[in-house]
Amino acid sequence: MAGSTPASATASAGVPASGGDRPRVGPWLEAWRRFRKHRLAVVSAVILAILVLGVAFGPLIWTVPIDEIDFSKRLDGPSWEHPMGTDDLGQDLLARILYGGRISLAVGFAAMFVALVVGVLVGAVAGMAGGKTDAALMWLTDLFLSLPQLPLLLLIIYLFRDSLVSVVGPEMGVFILIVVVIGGFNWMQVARLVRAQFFSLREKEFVEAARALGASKTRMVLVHILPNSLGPIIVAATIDIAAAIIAESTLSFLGLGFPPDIPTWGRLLFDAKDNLDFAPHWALFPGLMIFLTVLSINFVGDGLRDAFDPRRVKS
Amino acid sequence: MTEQRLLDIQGLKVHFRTDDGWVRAVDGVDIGVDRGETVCVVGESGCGKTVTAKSVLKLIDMPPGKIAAGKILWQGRDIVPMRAAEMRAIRSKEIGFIFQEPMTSLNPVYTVGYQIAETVRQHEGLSKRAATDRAAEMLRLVNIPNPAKRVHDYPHQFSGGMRQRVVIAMALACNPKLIIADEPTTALDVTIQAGILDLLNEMKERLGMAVLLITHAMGVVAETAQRVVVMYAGQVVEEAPVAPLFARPLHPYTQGLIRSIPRLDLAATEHKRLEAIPGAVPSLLDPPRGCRFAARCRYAIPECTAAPPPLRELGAGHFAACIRAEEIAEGRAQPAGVAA
Amino acid sequence: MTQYLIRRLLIAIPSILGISVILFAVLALAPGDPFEELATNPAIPPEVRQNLRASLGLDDPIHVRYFAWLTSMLRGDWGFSFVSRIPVDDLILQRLPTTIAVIGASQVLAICIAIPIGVFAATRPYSIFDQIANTLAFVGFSLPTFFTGLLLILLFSIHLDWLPFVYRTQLDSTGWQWWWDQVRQSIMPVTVLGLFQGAALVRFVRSAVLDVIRLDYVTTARAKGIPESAVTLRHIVRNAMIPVVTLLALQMPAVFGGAIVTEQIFRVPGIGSLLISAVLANDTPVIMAVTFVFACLVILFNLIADILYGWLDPRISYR
Amino acid sequence: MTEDDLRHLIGRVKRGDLSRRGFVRRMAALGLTAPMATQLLAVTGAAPAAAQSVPAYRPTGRRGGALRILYWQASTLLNPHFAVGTTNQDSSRVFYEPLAGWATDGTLHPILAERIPSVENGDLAADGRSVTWRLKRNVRWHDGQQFTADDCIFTFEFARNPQVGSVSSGSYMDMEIRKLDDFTIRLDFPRPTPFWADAFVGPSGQIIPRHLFGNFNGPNSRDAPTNLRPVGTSAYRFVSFAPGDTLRAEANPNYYLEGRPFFDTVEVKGGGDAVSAARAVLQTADFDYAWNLQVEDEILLRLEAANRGRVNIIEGGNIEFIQLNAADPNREIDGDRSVAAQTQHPAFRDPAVRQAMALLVDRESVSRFIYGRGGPATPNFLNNPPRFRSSNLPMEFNVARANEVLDRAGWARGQGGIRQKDGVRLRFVFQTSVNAPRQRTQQIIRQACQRAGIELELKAVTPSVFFSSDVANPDTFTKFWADMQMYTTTMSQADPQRFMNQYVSWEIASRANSWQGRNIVRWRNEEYDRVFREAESELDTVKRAALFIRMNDLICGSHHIIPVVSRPLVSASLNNLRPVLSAWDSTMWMLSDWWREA
Repeated sequence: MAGSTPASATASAGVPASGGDRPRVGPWLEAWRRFRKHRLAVVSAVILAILVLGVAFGPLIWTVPIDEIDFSKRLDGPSWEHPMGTDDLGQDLLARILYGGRISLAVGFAAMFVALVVGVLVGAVAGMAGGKTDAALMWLTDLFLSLPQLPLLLLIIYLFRDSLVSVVGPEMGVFILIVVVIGGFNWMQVARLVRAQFFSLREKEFVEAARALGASKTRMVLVHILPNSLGPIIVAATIDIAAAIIAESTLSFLGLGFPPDIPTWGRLLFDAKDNLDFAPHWALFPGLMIFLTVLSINFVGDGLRDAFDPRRVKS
Repeated sequence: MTEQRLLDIQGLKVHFRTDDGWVRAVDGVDIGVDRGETVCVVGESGCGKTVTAKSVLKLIDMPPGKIAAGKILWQGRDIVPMRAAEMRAIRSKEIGFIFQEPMTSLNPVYTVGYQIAETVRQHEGLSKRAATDRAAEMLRLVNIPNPAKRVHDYPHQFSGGMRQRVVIAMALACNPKLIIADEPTTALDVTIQAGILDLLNEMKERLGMAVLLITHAMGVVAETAQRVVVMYAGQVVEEAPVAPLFARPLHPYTQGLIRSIPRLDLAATEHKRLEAIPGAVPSLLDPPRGCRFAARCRYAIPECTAAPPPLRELGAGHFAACIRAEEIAEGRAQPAGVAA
Repeated sequence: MTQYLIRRLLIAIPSILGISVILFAVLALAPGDPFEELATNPAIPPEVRQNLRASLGLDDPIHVRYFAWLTSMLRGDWGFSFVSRIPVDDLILQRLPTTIAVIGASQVLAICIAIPIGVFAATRPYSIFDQIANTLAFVGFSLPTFFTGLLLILLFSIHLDWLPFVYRTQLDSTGWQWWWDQVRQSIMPVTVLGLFQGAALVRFVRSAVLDVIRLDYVTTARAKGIPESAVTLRHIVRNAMIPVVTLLALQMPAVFGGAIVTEQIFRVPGIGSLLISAVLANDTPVIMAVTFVFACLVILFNLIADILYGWLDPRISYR
Repeated sequence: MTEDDLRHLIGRVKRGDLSRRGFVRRMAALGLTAPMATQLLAVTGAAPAAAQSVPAYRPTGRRGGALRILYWQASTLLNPHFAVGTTNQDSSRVFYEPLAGWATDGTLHPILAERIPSVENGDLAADGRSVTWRLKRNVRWHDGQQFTADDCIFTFEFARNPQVGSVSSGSYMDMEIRKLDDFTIRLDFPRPTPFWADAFVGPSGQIIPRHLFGNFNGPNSRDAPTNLRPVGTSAYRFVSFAPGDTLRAEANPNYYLEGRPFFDTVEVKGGGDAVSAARAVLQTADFDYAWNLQVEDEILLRLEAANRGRVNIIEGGNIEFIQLNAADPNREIDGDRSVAAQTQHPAFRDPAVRQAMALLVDRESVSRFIYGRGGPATPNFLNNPPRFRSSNLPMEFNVARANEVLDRAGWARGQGGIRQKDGVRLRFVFQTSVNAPRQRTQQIIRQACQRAGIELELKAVTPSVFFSSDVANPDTFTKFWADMQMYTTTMSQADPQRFMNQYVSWEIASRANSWQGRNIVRWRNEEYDRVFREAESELDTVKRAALFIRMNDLICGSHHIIPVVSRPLVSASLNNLRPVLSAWDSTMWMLSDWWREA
């Protein structure tokens, strides 16, 4: 019976199959090309860039002080002098939104970063180690999942606020505190995701091949497994940012967040909620800011996931 | 067309839209299958054989794929313009399909019996009980031991070979007139492969159906085919009954294929290195003009690249798409080294 | 199967204990005092506050309080709320029906929206419908619930005056009228919560279906000649539901606690708002009991998720 | 305002050329509460018997229907003597009744009592050392039992019993009770007590049934089942109660006042926030009455525009004021800060700084733009105008004068524009509880201070933490570990004796008394202590009133206390609802007389 060696007699003489003139394209360039195809993601990336730049450099251009109380101009609608109107103390909303935006965005990204680092660490260790450590780490994750956020928020802010404030000043102190607290409560989903990815990728041939080639455990993780699980991590990251920004506004809802005179978007929205029917501009602009930021981050995340996930071929 | 001809693919062109433009996977293919006949379509992976097979039952995703031209006549009726309802009456009822990957072709969450019964109930409206009995009957037919019990088992409880038998049972459940088998044995190891091929032949004898077998293993072709179609880069380059094809291959590509089969029947002394066909399959984005094999053909001459060589009948039912076929056959054509 | 269940429950006990220890330490260290209101009223002499705290054991060392709480917990006596002196389990049972009604309905609404839209969008990838569904999903979970809640109140309760926006547990009407009042007053909280959860779910269902849609057995099913709708329902959706159902089960506890903001705006007396008022009043027994219930819910739903996974996917065997 | 000025005024009321209302208003200007003023008149025999201080009950609409009341704090307990906070007091008051209540003009109104004791009808001893209460004879408990003097005696013992730990024990201290007959009791006081109407009167005077609480008069008092299923004597009977959510009551068919109650059922719903409570009444009319609306007046005015309901403003004794810490919050001495004994606040030590701070409180803007009708600016409650209601407003907002005062005192502008002098910088932590109007007031004061070279760091603490008495918590207002703080002190007690002891030196809060001391501002003044001691033992009530006015003068003059706005009770009710409200008693004090126009 004739052997079953495939009859394809192509002598793979080194030249990759698809001929043609395309230059060798590195994975990042490839990802960027696919990302460009996702129109909405590109538009959102632009919006995000505008928001971040606006918030970073806005206060330099729009130099109206953020807490100038002027009772004659209370609750004015948008006008040339105050493009986004004023609040009930006559303070200029555009200046406050730009100033507050810096903090809200920083909180969002920093909290997401904290959640990612912790999540990936826990997930990777659990994924690679398996057995006892895996069970222990997963027990810890379940534990954190079932803890109610609020009492812990109260305690942590109460325990550390004074010591931190004396060291780095009120605004920065509370900032670190909130980032750690929000970050500390959002890593569980990422950890679970990374662990699931590790379990599925660990069995794949290319990882075994790397092990066969003598790759050390860390090298396997960093070079082979992590890049492959980039897709879901990015998606989790984008949802984390959204959750962090919304969590910051809920903290203001309870008066736990930044000191009352620091106008983060969450705080502005909370202060304005009672005047929604009389002075809608006061609530709509911060609400719009939160919405635009979170929306664009999510679309960028969606685009990145398609870009980094070759399997999801876009027809 | 004669009553005998079941399936007649005429000038089929199937193109796929990609970021870089249209890939012309199948670019003008004519294949015919008569009642009770076994036709093998052979060629390297990427030559369009699987796409051709899947197009018969419209199993390719459209978009991104589309049938650009040509007809697929099933007992005289053209399938291409058929709408979903008419297609459904043909799928598994008239033409059964056997897939390549047994490990993933069965739905993991349903029992084997349920999946076979599903086809029967769809086409013959049997009750649940009757359909399951038929399924058990089919399992016995494909030599799966203790079918009455196994019918309630799940796919993951079967080995690769057994699963392929289930797929075959599923394809034959409604007693179709034609079976298209897309490389049914590639994913299996050698010993199981033989069993599956024997089963296929046995089924052919017993149920009198025709088989269109897609493979890239010349050994399988020699074993089962009555007539062979050789495809290269989306086109048919040679078609002939199995014996003359192996005895006197006319197209240089077919000759290359046959020469690359390791021969056990030669004496140890006559062994020489296996020959490989140099070069690579051309891009199907903008295929070269003229004969697509010219770049790798040892007998290539400038005329080859002038116009696409027609499929000429050079013997009883033996066609080849090579303008120098006769010269090569009589040994007059000198191998002019590999054309630029 | 039962052997597996027992083993899982045995593992659950240490984690519940672990949670209770951490929680108790947290609460003992946390600031706040159940008798805050007394402090402002100068008429109330300070000794009263002192012996009140002493009578409830607030000033004993932490570990003494913990073991007292644990032993009484095991005996089934969940203790009295410091503030309202009502047995804690009655308090929770009183609030459970409202929570299940409102939160449960919003979760059902979320599922009823997410699954059809998710599947429909996935089966037509990158079509107009898919783009719209995707964008609406993003919009859904980008808006904080208290913002959407207020907008709804402004629109439906104040301008159009169709719906009451204060949720009243005991309605005085009976029979059909009761049902109609109950529906009218739950529409808004359920919609706000349902849309928010539904939005995140749509994206998840869509990606789960996209993963399944390209697998071989779907083509096999099509090759069998069964109608496209049957292929989608019987084969694609059935398999895509495995990750979706597990996620739903894992998310349930968060749904109970997560609706705090909505319960606050619409005054729905659910478990979430009970926890918030207990935390703000530092009412330790209630906080411990509610979080204890949450911990059990998390573990219970994890177990349910695994069982569902096993039931849905025959490949999983209970070793 | 000396003693003889007082006697002169009382004489004019007796002669009738000064109305009772005018007298009460003048007393309020001196920091004396309306009830205190009417008591003064009663004791000196200048008050006519029970003046008609409560609107007549003449319902026009058809009786019946449901009364729906909304609280943005939910009640959690229905025993008046364990009532933690006004919400629980009000909820218990739906079912229980005291012998008498305070009408909004400060006069006593009989409820379970036959009549109001007074010198004329002989029930009140001339020397103010005993008072006799005659009870109504036709009163029944909701479960049919007869209401007798024994219930009053039991309530008296129950409230005083330290093991019970009742919050109203303060009202029943240092007095004795004797049962004259089944429907008469007499209270004997060791010393002449001008303010005898404290026991059995108002929110802390609610009488509980002996036959139900009988065997719970001890440490198990909190486990009495009746705590959650009250049986009282009021116009409405208990139906159901879900703590932290809804309380429901129904009309009491055999209530002792005929023609009452008007409604079939009463529902009190709790939870949510103040603004949506206002909306639920003023805009959507889902509820008939919304309690204690701490909402910016701007919003209330707009809500009222829907003219489905109106806002009720009732003058009261509560006042929102700022305290300047007399001790130093930043020096830690063995675990304690703001230690009055050893430290003085480096900046507030200097009277010029305190005066400047007082000048920087823009009371007008806070009142007009934030509290509005809910907070009229009052420089006068604790401040002492030389004669009653004199013209020159002692407190005015003037940044320029503040800068002048600071410059003169040598506080030069240092680095960053902040004034400093021999190493002390005018940089203060200003804390208050989380509450929208308060946060706005903080921001207004912060901006004014910035203009005068003083920097304020604002801090907002969750109410349950700020007002807690938990020793481990650094953020409580009794610890006052900050430079400045602002909150509302409630003046529920008509007698200022207990109220004014917030500034005596022996009451200074410190670690020793686990910060329970009432002198939170850590202010010490020998003369104030001396005058306070005098007032305690002063027999002559008019002389005693003059002493209190002197105390006002001392504490206000020091600027350690800067009053911002007085806080009347703000509530909302539908146009056709006729509630009977009083600032000096619980919201539900006359629930029996509430009715709805057709």
